[in-house]
Amino acid sequence: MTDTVRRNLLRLDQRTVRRARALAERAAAPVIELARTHTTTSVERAVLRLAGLTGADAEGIPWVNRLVDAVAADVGLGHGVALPVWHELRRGGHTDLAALAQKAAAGGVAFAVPEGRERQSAVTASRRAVARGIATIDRNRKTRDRLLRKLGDPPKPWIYLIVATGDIHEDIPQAQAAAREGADVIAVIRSTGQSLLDYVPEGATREGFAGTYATQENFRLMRAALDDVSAELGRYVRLTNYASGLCMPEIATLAGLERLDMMLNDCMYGIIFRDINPRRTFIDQRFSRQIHARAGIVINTGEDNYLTTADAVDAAHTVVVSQLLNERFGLEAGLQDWQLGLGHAFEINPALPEQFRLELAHAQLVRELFPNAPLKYMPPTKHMTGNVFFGYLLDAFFNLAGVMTDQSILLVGMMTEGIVTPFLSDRDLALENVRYVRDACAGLAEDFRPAPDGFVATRARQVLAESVELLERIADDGLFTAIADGTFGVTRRPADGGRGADGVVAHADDYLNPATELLEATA
Amino acid sequence: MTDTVRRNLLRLDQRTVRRARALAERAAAPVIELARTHTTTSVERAVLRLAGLTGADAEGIPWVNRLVDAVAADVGLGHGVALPVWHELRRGGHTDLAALAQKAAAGGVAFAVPEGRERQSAVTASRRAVARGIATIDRNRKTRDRLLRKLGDPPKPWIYLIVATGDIHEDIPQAQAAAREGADVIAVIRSTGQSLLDYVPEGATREGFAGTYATQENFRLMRAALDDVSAELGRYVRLTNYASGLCMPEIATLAGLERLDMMLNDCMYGIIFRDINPRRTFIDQRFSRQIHARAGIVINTGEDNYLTTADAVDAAHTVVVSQLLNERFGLEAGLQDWQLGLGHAFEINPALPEQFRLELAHAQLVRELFPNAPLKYMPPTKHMTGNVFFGYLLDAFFNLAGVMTDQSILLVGMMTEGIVTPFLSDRDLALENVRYVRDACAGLAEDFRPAPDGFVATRARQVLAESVELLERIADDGLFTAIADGTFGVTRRPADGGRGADGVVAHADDYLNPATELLEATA
Amino acid sequence: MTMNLVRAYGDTTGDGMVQLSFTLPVPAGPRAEAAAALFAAKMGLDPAMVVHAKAVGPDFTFFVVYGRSGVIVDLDEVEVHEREFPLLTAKEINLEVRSMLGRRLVVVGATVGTDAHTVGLDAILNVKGFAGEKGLEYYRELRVVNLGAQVDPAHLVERAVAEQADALLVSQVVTQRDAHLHHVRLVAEELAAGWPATTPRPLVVVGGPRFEPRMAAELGVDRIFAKGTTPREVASYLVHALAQRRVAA
Amino acid sequence: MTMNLVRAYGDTTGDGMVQLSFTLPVPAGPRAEAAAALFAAKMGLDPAMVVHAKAVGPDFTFFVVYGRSGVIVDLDEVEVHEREFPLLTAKEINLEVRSMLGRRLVVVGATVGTDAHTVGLDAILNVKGFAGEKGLEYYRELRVVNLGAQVDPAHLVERAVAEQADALLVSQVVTQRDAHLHHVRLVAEELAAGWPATTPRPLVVVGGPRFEPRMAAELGVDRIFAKGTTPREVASYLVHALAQRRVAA
Ligand code: B12
Ligand code: B12
Ligand SMILES: Cc1ncc(COP(=O)(O)O)c(C=O)c1O
Ligand SMILES: Cc1ncc(COP(=O)(O)O)c(C=O)c1O
Repeated sequence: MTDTVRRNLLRLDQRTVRRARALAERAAAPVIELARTHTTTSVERAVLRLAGLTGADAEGIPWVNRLVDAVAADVGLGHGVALPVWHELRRGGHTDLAALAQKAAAGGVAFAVPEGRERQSAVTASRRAVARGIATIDRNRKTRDRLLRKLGDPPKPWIYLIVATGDIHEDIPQAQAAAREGADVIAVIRSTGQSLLDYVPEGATREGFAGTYATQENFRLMRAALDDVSAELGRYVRLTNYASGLCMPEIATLAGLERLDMMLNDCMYGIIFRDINPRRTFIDQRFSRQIHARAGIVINTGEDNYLTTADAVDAAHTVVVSQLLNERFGLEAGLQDWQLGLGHAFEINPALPEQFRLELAHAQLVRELFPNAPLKYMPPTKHMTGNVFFGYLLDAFFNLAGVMTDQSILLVGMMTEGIVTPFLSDRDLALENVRYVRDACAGLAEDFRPAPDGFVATRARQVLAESVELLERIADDGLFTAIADGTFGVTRRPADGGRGADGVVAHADDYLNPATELLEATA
Repeated sequence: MTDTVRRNLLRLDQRTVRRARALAERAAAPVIELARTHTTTSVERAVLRLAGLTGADAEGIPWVNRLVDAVAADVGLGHGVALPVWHELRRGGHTDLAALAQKAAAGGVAFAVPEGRERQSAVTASRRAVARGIATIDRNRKTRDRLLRKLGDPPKPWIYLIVATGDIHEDIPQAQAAAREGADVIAVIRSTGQSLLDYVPEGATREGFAGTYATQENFRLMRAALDDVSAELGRYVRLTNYASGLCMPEIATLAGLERLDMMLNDCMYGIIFRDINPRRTFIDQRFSRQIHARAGIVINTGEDNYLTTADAVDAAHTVVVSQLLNERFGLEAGLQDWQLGLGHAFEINPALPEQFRLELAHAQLVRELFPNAPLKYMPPTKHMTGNVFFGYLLDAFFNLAGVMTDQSILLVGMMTEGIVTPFLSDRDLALENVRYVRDACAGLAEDFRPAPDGFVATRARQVLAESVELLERIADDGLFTAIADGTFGVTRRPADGGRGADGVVAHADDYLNPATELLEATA
Repeated sequence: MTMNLVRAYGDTTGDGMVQLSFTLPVPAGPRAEAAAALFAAKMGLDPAMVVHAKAVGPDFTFFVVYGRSGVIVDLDEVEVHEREFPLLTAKEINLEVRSMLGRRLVVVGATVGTDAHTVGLDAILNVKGFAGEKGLEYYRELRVVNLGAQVDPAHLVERAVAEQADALLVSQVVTQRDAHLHHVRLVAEELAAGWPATTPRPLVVVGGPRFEPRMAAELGVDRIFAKGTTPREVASYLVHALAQRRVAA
Repeated sequence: MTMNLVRAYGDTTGDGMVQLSFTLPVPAGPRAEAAAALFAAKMGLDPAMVVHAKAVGPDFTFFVVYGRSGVIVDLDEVEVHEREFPLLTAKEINLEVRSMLGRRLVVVGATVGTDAHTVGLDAILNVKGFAGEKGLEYYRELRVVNLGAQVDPAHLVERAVAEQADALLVSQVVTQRDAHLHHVRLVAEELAAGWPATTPRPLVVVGGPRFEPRMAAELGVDRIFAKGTTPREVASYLVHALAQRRVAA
């Protein structure tokens, strides 16, 4: 696929494109300022995780939660946990963080915010502790690079498959089978409800609903299983999970610590689809992206979801706007273009005349707007009926659109979408589908030349124009207002509604976050 | 679909195209000469059918067979049946042809070839009788034209569906259901074995194997049923059957008499796939095409079949060669371009890299070589496995190739191909498949612009070059030699092997065929 | 065969042909194919043609089977869940509510438990509605409180008490491991526990694409609506069911 | 459950999930869907989810059903038609024939009756062969007479007599209305009637994609080969079966 051919089929006006980016930057600026000046319970817990605190109490509540709650109760979170915790660690002569957390949970500790030289000691100690976590992340990144060199990185589009049994021990053989059949990326879907848990469960789990809990141990088990199968296949198989929900920063951290390769991570998904407090999400996403940047993890944004609640034609421009915002937030947090797996989807009603060409127009537009991003293209879900035969066909046209517009990551559609969580055989059939389309139409993109003023190019330009218009409004009225108005996914989310708002804390003047410091120092 | 866009994508060298046609003409010439100077039992029976002879004896052998056999026994067929029959009709004072046939079958008649004035009377009488049949054909053609004007002719590609229950009374509701679901053409598949019967069965039949017998009554019943449904739908639904096998001329005649609209009718299919004697077939096909020409029937040729026994890539040029021959034979017999439904097929192994683009190259080549022919495009059969899901997908890509290369008649593929004769639901699903592809990709042909020296155009030019090469050989060595060598469908058929050779007779000097005379007079 | 006995139809009346696909945890090979044929035979297919067998990894095989099923369904035996109430117009519904209650009817809706799907619930509740019909919010005499998704059953009941709800509308879309049944049972339990004995209990109306309407009693709810439900059906039902209750009381 | 009892596998061990599709001659609507659910229940699906229902004309409805099948297959119970003879190389086969018969083994092949499919027969007989293996013509010690398609069973037997055939190879591809079984029975009958009592009867070997190898005895033939047969299997079988006969004689 020659890039020169692929990247300028639509003759987009580059001035309009630049204007769209400038507007996105303007719209994002106040939100970034908010994220720089606030912390959340989950960000603070993530700091403790980087410092190596693991495990949970008898009820399954992680020690990081216990410890952060104890600190918050005593001195609030405005200073960050690092200062009071490392101060106490030294002062109280606790053997380690775990011992401290246990004692604190039992009510046996009174935290204080150190000052002067004591502060300096706490700063140094916490930095050293957190640096160890970051060193692990760095090591993992190197390991990944080494494995990619050794085993080889599959060509794009990467085939992305989901496993979702709810049981890590069923997930593992299914993931391995999927990899053997050709999957390049395995995503372990999370149990319904996890995103609203304000803690990350512990250990290997077998009881998820329609998905498996994201835990450090599950991450480790699955990554190890995929390392085995990667070696067997001579091809590095990537692992994905969800840095999303109330624990976004912590899960990002665990992903870095366990060498996950990609993470679902959106600046607005939690707000719109999980009713999480907007401020909480914007603060959390910034920290999580700093981790992802460091870990060399590719993020996947969630614009595809908008088209499940909004109409895919009417709302096409909201996808583009959100992508530009995700791009801006991502770059600011230190991500590189190659890490921005912006999401979009094939969700136009198949009964609409020229549906496929409209999809081509949208997909090609995104491709040309973000030429260096590993775009993640999502298959039809909303218009999948119980007709599994037709569903299989629709998935094929999704695959075809993906191949014709040079998408980078193809999430493989399942014919049982809308019926059950995917069967083992669904995945196998789905891969047969992708393989056929990819191989039989390998070079078809070369023959795809929409006329400069034809249907496809005109539609793409229209969507771009609508995007600029919307961005103008957002830059003027503010992103929070736009979200409250139901701009994305026709779902209204007021700035101070939603879950987890109480976990948001403004930085005190002496706020310290050794992780952010380290991450920003080298970004 | 703008024709200018569609017709010159491959930049074929028009000199090469003209050379290919000239070679086909040269190769066909001696075969046409053979057909002009010989008759067959079936041609003679067709003459009697035009003159109105119907019915069968107690064993089900039609009176036309009885009468022709009796004539042949007494005076041979070199003079044609018309002279001895109408001579005897007058001389013997038989009430009508049926009475004569019965008597002759009972051995009570001695035929003679009239001469002088008696000959003249027989000529006149036979012409008058046959003219009545031709008048019926003419009336039917007018009726069709009227219905097309009144009800409307569906846009191309026409959706072509098969019914094949073996029972005309099951076929009828299935055909009507198919029409309601969007079929533009209904083909009633014939029972296995009928093509080798040297007579046309009589009456409504319910006992076919994997197809229903072609009989005049079945034709009538189905055409009437489709007229009903055409009126109901406000769209003329065409009916197709097979003018193929040992009774090709008679079935063509019955098709004209019962207002069928299209007929499978190939110059070589019977030779290659039914082991019918080559001379017999070439003589029969000429007469049958003269009838089709008169009746305004579109013929469908059978090149698709070659690709079930030969490899679709290696043998692509044999399809083109055969199409050029079918075109030549057809035009010589009086058919117009719009009646030449040349056949081809989507039969490349789906596991082959770039399979779909190869199919596009072949389909577009045929489209550009025969811009005014209503090309009939056949779906995959050979590579349909029992995996009905994958089969459904492959059929979708066939439909897509059809839409992208502007094919005229799409035979709709069935996911159960290779398993069972189509279920009612298969047909319904198949139509859903076509409808999606046709509507969702309606204008996609506009975006399909193979590069002048790209993969698609290069492949098309290569196939054309191979075709010319093969035609040169055939023009030099003779078509019979080529057939004997296994050129078509890798099946060897020597010129004097095969069934039905004994039904071939050279014209005597006084040979008379009033039907041919009338047909050629007005052609 | 009387007119009411039917068999599956492939391409001929009475042929009984069906298509089946499944996976067995058996490595591909002749043994697996024979096992598949036996499996299909045990499902009553005779003959059973295993027309496709494909290894899915080293331990599983996927099959497609065609065959003739002996099953005969007596259409007279088929229980159809017919609508037990008349479909009313918006006007009629508003009138009924006013004359029956003398106040607005209060509806509290939520997707409960871990389920985050709101599109179905919103289709019933929001003004925008579904399939061309306006949602319940559009009805002047209905007061709609939409709590959104992932609502704790206990919280739903609390709010229902506070709002003095006449009806709870519970949506459930995720069905894996019977999550929907589980969540609905929780609502029924919370209601039993949390609703004041002094006031009549609200109607509990459940909806979602994979529910079986006949299971209402078993789940301890008043009515279940499945795939394709329209708001007017729900409103008509509410009016009907409340009227029935008054008659009964 | 012992290791040898298996259920269908959807996405969890033991879930029993299968996919089913069929058409009922019932007009679309709630009654049809209920009939489909009952149909599936009678096939043993519990629960049975009718996930798709589509009118096919006014009188029929097509359904897709997912559900849990109770069927358990005991792998020990599964009868596998194992190859009863060793696979030999071409060299071994030629040697065997020469030492056993002292002459070439004569094979007469045809597709009989109305069936015109020759690709399968040719795959076995022609030098070109199948799946990378050369066909029987390639074997020096085999003499192959390929009569082609649509051969009348009586004619086949006549030719077999004339050629002093050691084996008849009969291909049947069309199976609609059991045409293949019918034609094979005709061959068996013609052979019984037409073969001279004085010479030993040739082996009758039948092949085609939809045959059930276990039916050989029932059809009165010696061996049936199904989909995917390769020429070497057939040649090995011929040598094996003729050797067995000699032992028996
Ligand atoms: C849109 C959608 C989403 C959106 C939801 C956005 C939102 N705000 O609702 C997003 C993208 C967020 C999403 C996420 C997930 N989804 Co989802 N999603 C869908 C999808 C594509 C469409 C559902 C829909 O909107 N249908 C349209 C509405 C109008 O139909 P309906 O819900 O049936 O409602 C009608 C009737 O049922 C009834 N009704 C419904 N509720 C009520 C209530 C009452 C009181 C009444 C009277 C009637 C009624 O009336 C409605 C109108 O007729 C389906 C697949 C599909 N094609 O169906 C999957 C699907 C429902 N999702 C699924 C899953 C598993 C998930 C996830 C859990 C995946 C994961 N682990 O990440 C997540 C997490 C969600 C969670 N925690 O629950 C599965 C559920 C599988 C199962 N049966 O168990 C499905 C079936 C997809 C699949 N895998 O096949 N999803
Ligand atoms: C090629 C083909 C044709 C060609 C045949 C050309 C020829 N010279 O053979 C043409 C186009 C002429 C044709 C015509 C028809 N066909 Co056809 N055809 C096919 C097709 C596409 C492929 C068959 C094939 O070649 N397979 C490849 C060979 C290698 O496989 P095989 O036959 O299974 O053979 C292997 C084994 O079975 C075994 N074997 C086979 N024979 C023997 C014999 C012996 C002795 C042994 C040991 C082993 C053996 O070994 C072989 C190698 O492994 C199939 C669909 C499909 N995809 O299968 C339909 C199919 C077979 N045809 C079908 C039909 C109905 C017809 C027609 C009757 C349709 C009509 N009414 O017009 C006609 C008429 C034919 C007639 N009178 O019989 C149906 C049969 C339905 C059924 N099961 O009853 C099929 C299944 C298509 C469908 N509708 O789904 N056909
Ligand atoms: C960005 C993002 N996060 C998370 C999810 C999954 O939802 P949950 O938060 O329930 O894990 C999705 C949906 O696929 C998503 O796109
Ligand atoms: C030209 C032609 N004639 C006839 C047939 C059908 O075969 P039969 O001769 O058995 O009717 C075909 C095959 O589809 C064909 O292409």
